[in-house]
Amino acid sequence: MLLVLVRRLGNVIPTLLAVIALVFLLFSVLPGSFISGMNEDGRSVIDPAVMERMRKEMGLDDPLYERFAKYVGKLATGDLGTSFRTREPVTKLIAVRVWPSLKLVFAAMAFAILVGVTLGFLAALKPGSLIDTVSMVTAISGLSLSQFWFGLMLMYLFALTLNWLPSFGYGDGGLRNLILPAIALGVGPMALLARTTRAAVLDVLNADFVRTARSKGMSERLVVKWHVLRNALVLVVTIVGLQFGSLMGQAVVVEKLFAWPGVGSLMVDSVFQRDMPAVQGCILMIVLFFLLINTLVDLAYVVIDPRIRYG
Amino acid sequence: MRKLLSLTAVAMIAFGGVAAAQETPRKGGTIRMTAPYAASFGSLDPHTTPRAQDDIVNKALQRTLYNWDSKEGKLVLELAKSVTPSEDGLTYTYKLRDDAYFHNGRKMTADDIIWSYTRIMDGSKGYPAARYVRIIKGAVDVEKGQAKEISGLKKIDDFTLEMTLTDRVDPGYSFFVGSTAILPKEEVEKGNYANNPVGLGPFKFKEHLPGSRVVAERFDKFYKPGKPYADKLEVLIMAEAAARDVAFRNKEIDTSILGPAQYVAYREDPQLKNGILEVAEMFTRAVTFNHSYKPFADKRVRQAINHAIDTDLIIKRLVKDKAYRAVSWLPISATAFDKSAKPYAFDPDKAKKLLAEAGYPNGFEFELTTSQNESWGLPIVEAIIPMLAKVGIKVKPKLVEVTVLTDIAMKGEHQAYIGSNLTGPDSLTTMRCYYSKTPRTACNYTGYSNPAFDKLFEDAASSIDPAKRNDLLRQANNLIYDEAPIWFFNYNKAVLAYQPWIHGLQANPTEITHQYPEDIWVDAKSPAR
Amino acid sequence: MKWGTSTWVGGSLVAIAIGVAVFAPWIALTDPVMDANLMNAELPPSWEFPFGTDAQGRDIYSRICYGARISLTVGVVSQICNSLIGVTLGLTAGFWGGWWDDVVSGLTNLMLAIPSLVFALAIMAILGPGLVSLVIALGLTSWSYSCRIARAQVLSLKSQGYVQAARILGYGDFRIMFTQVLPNILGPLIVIATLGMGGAILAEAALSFLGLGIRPPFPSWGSMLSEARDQIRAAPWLSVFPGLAIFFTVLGLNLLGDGLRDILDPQSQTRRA
Amino acid sequence: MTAPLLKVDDLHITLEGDGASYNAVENVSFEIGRGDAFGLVGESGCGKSITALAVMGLLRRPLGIGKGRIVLDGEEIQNASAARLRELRGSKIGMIFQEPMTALNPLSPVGRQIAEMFVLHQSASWSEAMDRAEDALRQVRVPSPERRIRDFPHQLSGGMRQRVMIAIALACRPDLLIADEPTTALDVTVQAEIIDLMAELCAAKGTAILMISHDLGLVANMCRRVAVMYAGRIVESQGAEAIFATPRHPYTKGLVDSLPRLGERSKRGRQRLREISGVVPSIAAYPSGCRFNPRCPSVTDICRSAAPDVTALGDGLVRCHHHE
Repeated sequence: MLLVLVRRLGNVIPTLLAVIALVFLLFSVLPGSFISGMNEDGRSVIDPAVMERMRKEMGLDDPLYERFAKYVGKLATGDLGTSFRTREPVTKLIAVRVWPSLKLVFAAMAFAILVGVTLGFLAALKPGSLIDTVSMVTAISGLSLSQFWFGLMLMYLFALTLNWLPSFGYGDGGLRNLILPAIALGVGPMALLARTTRAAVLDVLNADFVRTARSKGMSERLVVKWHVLRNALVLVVTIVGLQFGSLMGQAVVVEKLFAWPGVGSLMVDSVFQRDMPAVQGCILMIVLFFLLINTLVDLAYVVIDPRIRYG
Repeated sequence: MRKLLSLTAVAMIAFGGVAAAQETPRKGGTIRMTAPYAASFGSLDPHTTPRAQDDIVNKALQRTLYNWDSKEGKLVLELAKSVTPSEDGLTYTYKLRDDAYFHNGRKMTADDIIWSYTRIMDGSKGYPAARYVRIIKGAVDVEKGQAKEISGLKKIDDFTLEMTLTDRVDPGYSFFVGSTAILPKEEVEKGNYANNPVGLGPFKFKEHLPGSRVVAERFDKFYKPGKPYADKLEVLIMAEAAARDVAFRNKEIDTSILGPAQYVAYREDPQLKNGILEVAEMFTRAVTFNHSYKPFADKRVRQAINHAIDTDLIIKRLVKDKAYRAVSWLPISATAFDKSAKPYAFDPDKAKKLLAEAGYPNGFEFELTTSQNESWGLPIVEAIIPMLAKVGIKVKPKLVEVTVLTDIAMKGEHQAYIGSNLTGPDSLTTMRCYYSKTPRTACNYTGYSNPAFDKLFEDAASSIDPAKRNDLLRQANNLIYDEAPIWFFNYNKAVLAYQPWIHGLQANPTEITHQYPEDIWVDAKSPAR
Repeated sequence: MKWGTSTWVGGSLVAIAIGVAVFAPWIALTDPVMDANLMNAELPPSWEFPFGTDAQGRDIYSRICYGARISLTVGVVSQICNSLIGVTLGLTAGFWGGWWDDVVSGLTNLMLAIPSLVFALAIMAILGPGLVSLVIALGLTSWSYSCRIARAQVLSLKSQGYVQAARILGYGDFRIMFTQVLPNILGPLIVIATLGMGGAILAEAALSFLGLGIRPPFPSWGSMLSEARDQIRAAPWLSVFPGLAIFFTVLGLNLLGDGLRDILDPQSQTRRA
Repeated sequence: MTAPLLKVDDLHITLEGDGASYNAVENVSFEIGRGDAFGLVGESGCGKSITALAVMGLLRRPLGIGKGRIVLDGEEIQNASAARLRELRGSKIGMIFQEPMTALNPLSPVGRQIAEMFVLHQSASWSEAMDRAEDALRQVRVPSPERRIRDFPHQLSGGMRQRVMIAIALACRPDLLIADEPTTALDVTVQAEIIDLMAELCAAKGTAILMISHDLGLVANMCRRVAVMYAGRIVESQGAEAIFATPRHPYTKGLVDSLPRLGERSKRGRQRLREISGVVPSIAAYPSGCRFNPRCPSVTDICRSAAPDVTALGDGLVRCHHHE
């Protein structure tokens, strides 16, 4: 277990460093001034003299390598820099967004796993049946939908027409506000999981050991329960991990649409306001989440699959 | 005394209510406003932010020395009871309110104003509001670090303040801006002000969920008796128009800002059409010609373009009537606006004639820099292209980010660009954009220079008599319209939709989302908890 | 679903989209940019304007025809970029190994760790909206799959001694890569690219929604859909038709990708991602 | 002679595909007595494995029983209900598969996989079943079974895994053990051990064996009777001794000739082992007439036009126009 963790960390840290360097480089070549004359609403104008002073104050005129060294040095102490926009530490800006983001991501993933894996299973147990066709058509349609479009449709249907759920916002942070954005975000992974699960279960159902299980005189239900489930799970977990990890980043569209106060919406907002430290911070947060989830998935493998421990 | 005051207030409310007897403001309830311009608030420390979005909250939590009275269309004193300008128009003596309390219970005094303005001038912080305070004598010295105190601000007593200016301007135009709010020193110095703002406003801060909302509660010691009416105020962030539409129809928010498409839909809806507030904002949308690009140096070419574009059609069809046709540089709400002004007629033949006279019988080609803004960006350009093509002018659109548009304009790298220009509330500042001594980096993006205009402008700037100044500005404004340094497109019509249970909204031409929440009340039909 | 069905249905949908794109000038009724006539703004579908008109009075049907060119260009070009980058890196990494392999696998991890939408968003923010920036943003951000496949194939051929044999025959490295290795991974690559195209078209729509997609003069489906989102109720045809165009094209690409996978890459049942 | 344990009579197995239906196995009949050992031999693809699966009731679409009877211990099972078949599997018939690597669930400890048998068929509790699994492991001579029951398949060698398979198959003392190429994937040295173990245990428990293999030598060693299958049909059936001594069918002759025989090596000198040329035809492309005719050294015209009938020959039978 520990070995896997150590090996994994040996992988994570260089990746993280590379991301930091890449993001820093990308945003250092950003054209146009970082705080421009016009705001997102195209209104108030900032004094050029103020801009000049702020550039100096923030050390933006220093050479690139110096700035990078400074940035990494600060990062090491957990300091993501100061937001151009609010003059607050970026860590603080992001910290308040993490919890809503996690909530949304977990809810979306729960939806995706619940619906996707179930659909995939049902489809695989009766390949070629009506339920198989319906599940797979659902899945492939889910993969072909534009996310914001789907979200908007959910809003119209469940908020406006049926009046079951609030259409937007964080509310009191309860489940009611969470449902629609979670479904909108989860539909993509749901579709992928349905397809992966189906393929995985079919794979397992054709495996020799399932034939062995049948030759033991086991009912199909027990065959699935004792032998198929866990083996299919191993195959599904990889996809769950990859999807899960990238979900915080995928959430930008849904968060913007539903006015959900997550990391993604902070990032889009910061992009438009040229708030470089905040954007960098958000990307790092998203990457960190990805790496964390994938480390967890690796550990999960150790639990699920005995071959990993020794192999 | 206090009792007497409130009695008067009650009497006034009663009088005001004569016209609509049922409209006795209800106490209590929750106001749910929307912040439509971005997916978050920048900061709740008003000094650090120049954004319209943030001022929506500031209007509830904070107060400035002046306010804009939308009914009268002029600046009024807010934190002072009276003001006396000196003979030379440079020194103003304010009698401050003695009943204004910060949310921490302390009474505001002249010291708070001095401290707040001095903080804004902290050169090391580069507060965006510094440009407004710079009109006070000695403020720039503080900014440069050469002085600790602004010499032009003098405390006579706790409730008397003397302000000396560098130039003869109306300080109201500076000190009604939200980012010049008066803050309590002791709260700011605690170091966590942006997360726990304490102000003078009618509502006191309760909660900020970044990216989602700000919640504020009624402040009982607010200085306007009987106000605010509502117990609670929520400002909900909703940057996505389509989602806002759903939320508004679903009665989850009380106000919403409408884009052109929704404006049409709401106007046609039998229920929603009763809840629409419209105002001509102080923004003039225009294509700004760069007069150093040769064809545009000729007035006839510029006029020809104004004749060649069917502006009314664009406004009607494309902007969906969500704009007022521009008939001058100054907006409708400006006092120097000439109400008899006539727009350029749509007349392609005349345009062709003017072009021929100017030496371009076969037209010419120019590059039009534009952003993607739906009201003053690419869609408008796309509509112009075929119209100008008919008189032989070929337009090549060049798309840039909104944020770099001004950079380009300042550097004069454009041949022409389309944008939205702030043209108020101070008409003198607005007209300065065509003064030949104004550099391109300030706002003379056309590079315009005309001695006749300069004369009018200088006279207006130096006249003390408001009526005379107004008259001169009107002449200057009309001259500019005839000179056509730009294509006059429209003044924005800001449209705010509101639910039937919301009352007391103002049609604020400086920014329609900036409401005075102490005047707003919700009746019992509101579904808000 | 049988592979045959999905290949046929998907292939037909994609063929229609390609046909529309290629023959746009002939099947479109009007010019998608210049034929703006504000007198005709926002008309519902009719005989004259089969899909209605937009805010500028342009025929939506014609814009969708031309939009097919842009959306498919985005899909095809970005996937060609991704394949080229991925294959080149994967082949060379597997082939030469050593530090270069470490660098490439580091890069692959990097690309996997940054969700491609986030990466594309950052690139679009820097380059500004437009077709070229979009193709760059989408073409640089999802090559990790093709890279992995190429690398794995090289390693497996290496272990089987092919590479050694080819070297003994005096073949150069690149000759071996392109004549021995590439043909073996063409199948999976085509599958990945096909599915990736659908992803790219959807990403274009998402970026348009965020305000960082393609902007006219020429219409892309994503920007048409995104711009019409305020008017779903008032003028549904503005969004319905671009929405359907995206849906069916992406659906077609996904189905085709699935079908091709069964034909070209049969052993990868569980690699469905 | 008492009634046989298993009687397969005129079995046809059909394969549905691409709108057509083929007979993958045709006209197969054989009998196995109690405690008897019967061998089924042929190259891969000749239909021997699916015959075994048919007996187990494990044929899955697109394969299915076309016609014929399978009688186990007096009970016709070709049309038995799924539930009845499940009862029979494991308790009356056990089966060992070729690939011990994949025939065991990689994620489940081997002890548990044995114990399942007791839980399924003898309603044992799990703890009881685990104890008995340990015993079963001991019986198949797995060293230190108390530790091994917790091991996962990947921790065992191929031979050990096959022992586990035998333990599973014989756990409930079935009347019949079907061994489908039980040693093919194993090292030669291990093969003999496994075969001996199987023979020994079956003898001890009175279990009959249906041995399926491509290796005529192996089968002949272990079984009393042997049937040779080719392209879905039984082409010859005889006693084990006789089939070596007097193979009647050219295919059987080919098989016999391809075996290395220690005693005859010197006689044949350095002559290479003979192989049968050509490959087994695919189900969809069975030739007309005798299905062996394209590969047969003594083919004549009749072989191409008419399918040969079964000819009874003393103790056995043969399906050839030119049997000797």
